[in-house]
Amino acid sequence: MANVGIVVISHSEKAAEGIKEIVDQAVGKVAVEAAGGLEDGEIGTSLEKIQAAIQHVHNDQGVVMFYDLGSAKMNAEMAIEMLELENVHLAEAPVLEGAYLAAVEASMGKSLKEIVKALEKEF
Amino acid sequence: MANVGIVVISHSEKAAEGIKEIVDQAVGKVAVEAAGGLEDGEIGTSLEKIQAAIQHVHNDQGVVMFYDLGSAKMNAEMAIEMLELENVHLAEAPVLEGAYLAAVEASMGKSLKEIVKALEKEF
Amino acid sequence: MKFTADLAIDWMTKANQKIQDNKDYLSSLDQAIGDGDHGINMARGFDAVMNKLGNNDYEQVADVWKESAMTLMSKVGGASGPLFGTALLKMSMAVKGEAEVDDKTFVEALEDALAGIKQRGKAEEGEKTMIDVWAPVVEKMNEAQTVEAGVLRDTAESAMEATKDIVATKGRAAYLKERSKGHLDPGSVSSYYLFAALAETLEGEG
Amino acid sequence: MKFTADLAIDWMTKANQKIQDNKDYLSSLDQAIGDGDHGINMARGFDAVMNKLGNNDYEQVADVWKESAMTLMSKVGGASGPLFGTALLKMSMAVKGEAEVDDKTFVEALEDALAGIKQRGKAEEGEKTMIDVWAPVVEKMNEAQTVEAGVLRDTAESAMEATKDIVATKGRAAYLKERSKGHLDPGSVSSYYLFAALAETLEGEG
Ligand SMILES: Nc1ncnc2c1ncn2[C@@H]1O[C@H](COP(=O)(O)OP(=O)(O)O)[C@@H](O)[C@H]1O
Ligand SMILES: Nc1ncnc2c1ncn2[C@@H]1O[C@H](COP(=O)(O)OP(=O)(O)O)[C@@H](O)[C@H]1O
Ligand SMILES: [Mg+2]
Ligand SMILES: [Mg+2]
Ligand SMILES: [Mg+2]
Ligand SMILES: [Mg+2]
Repeated sequence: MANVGIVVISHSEKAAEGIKEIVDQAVGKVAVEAAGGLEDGEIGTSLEKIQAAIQHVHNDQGVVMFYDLGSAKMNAEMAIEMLELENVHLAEAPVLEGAYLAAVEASMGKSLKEIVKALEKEF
Repeated sequence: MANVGIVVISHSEKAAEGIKEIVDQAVGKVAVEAAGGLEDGEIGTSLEKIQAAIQHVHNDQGVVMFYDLGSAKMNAEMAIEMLELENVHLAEAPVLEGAYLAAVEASMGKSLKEIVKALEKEF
Repeated sequence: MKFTADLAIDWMTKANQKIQDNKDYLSSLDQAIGDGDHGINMARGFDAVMNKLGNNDYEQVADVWKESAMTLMSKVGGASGPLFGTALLKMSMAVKGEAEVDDKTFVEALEDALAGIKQRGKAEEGEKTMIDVWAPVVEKMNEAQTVEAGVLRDTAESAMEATKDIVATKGRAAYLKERSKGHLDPGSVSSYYLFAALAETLEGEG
Repeated sequence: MKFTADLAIDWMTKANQKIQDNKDYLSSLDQAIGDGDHGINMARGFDAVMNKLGNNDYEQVADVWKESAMTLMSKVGGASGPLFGTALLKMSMAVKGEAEVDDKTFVEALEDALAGIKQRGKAEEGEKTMIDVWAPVVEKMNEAQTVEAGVLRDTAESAMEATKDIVATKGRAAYLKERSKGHLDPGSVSSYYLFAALAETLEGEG
């Protein structure tokens, strides 16, 4: 059984990839995908990148997503609506710290619900 | 009169630079310096990089610093102690979201004290 | 009013023109209270819309709006992308299946667009966002149950100007709190261009 | 005990040997409850220490420890860097000016080191960190007011083994909560190597 997947959305491609790097180094057995910046690497968020990231890590256990600033949230919500997937949760937690915590929880085989609860408790 | 400077410490060079990128794009008139990763770009934090970043943005108005995970905090504190500079504050706030908020406040000419207060209120 | 797919394209074309002409102005407004990319975002988005619309045929108004909506959503890159995208998508859903949209349906479409923006942005009137232009425009059109070019332009313009006095509580400008006062909201200015372009399209028809 | 700069270098040399030999083991321990880099971190740090110590002359114990401390601080890259760095720095301050360190001063230095680690890590005993090795060792030495190789090694070893049963509340392992139980704390194992190396150095002298 796979673990809950993680999507990191940031206005910066580098920031999203860097956060993935930190999580990957520390936590195994969890799929983390970065969706940072616009298609050309400029600052902003890209609906396509977010959708692709969700699809990349999605599995039966679900996906928990993190975003950095307000406008990323709108694109994240839209991506979720459009994909019409079950079990995709957009977390209200700091993007780096939240993704790290969620990844550790996911690596322990925790369910999406348990991870969301842990995030709400911590942040 | 210069504005309060900002240092972003992360275990990942990319993450620190990406956060700087986001802040720089949105906020002018504020010096932001990234101190991410080890000297060779590996995951971790480097005392030298942190010290250099502080010195780079330090001015009369002071510096507010952000870190990502626990062990970065120890290196950050050590860097501050060693440099023996006035007005350097290590913030307990999410690294990306905190740095963004602090930069906006700094760009309005807010003092270090006011910025610290704003951070405490928000996070 | 008999609003057709051709008029819908004409509207987008005229909106694009205004946005490209005022790209730097929009960015400078965003520089003051946001991150300075609103002109770039809108210009990139509408450029992509024109590209799409120029390379396809459209039978229905709904198709033009849906294509424009999807393109803005995916190309703008900032908050205004999902917001204008949602607005046009809601409008396209409201007029689906109709070859010619009448005043009543057009007004309904605008109402849905406003509701969509509010829901997407989790914002209300008075927060210094584009809602402060969309809301009064929709209200005026709703009262009259007709989309009249002059009223449209005037309402949008004065609503846009009124955003200057508002303190932002949503979007990036909210970080500035009191200091956001005294500046126009960039998204409200581009919303004004959208409505001014629509007025021109309707006048060209009239 | 007459602990000299040469013995201090011998200690670091032996500690380095153990850490290089057990680099993969230390990382595997960290893999289970941390981020898997403890062996890499410690090996990189001690490699740099050996480099420094090999290229300079030292008159005083304090100088050896200070150089080692600064090098670990700047080269380790993980939590253990500032922690072991602080420990050695405090020790160097405690023996400053003395060409030969006696038991009493050595014990005082260890006490200062423990205090430094606690303060730097904002941690206490029982949180599944290296403190769980340092604290009992310091306590034992303090009771005896002498640094005896056998006692040192045995105390460090059993304290290290006891970290298996603790639930982590500090450091990365704290994220695992209950699941951190059943695993040795990596920093406690490297602390054991440090004390085991010191025991060997003292035995070589005895
Ligand atoms: N939550 C929101 N609800 C409604 N409109 C919003 C919201 N956030 C931002 N806006 C609008 O979007 C505009 C900014 O767009 P843009 O600069 O393209 O995005 P970003 O802020 O992501 O850079 C603002 O001027 C405002 O009119
Ligand atoms: N706050 C703390 N106080 C004391 N010791 C700590 C603390 N945090 C971590 N440690 C010690 O550091 C060790 C981990 O070191 P290392 O893997 O090099 O650092 P990191 O966790 O940054 O990757 C832990 O096993 C523990 O003994
Ligand atoms: Mg903007
Ligand atoms: Mg933007
Ligand atoms: Mg580690
Ligand atoms: Mg590490």
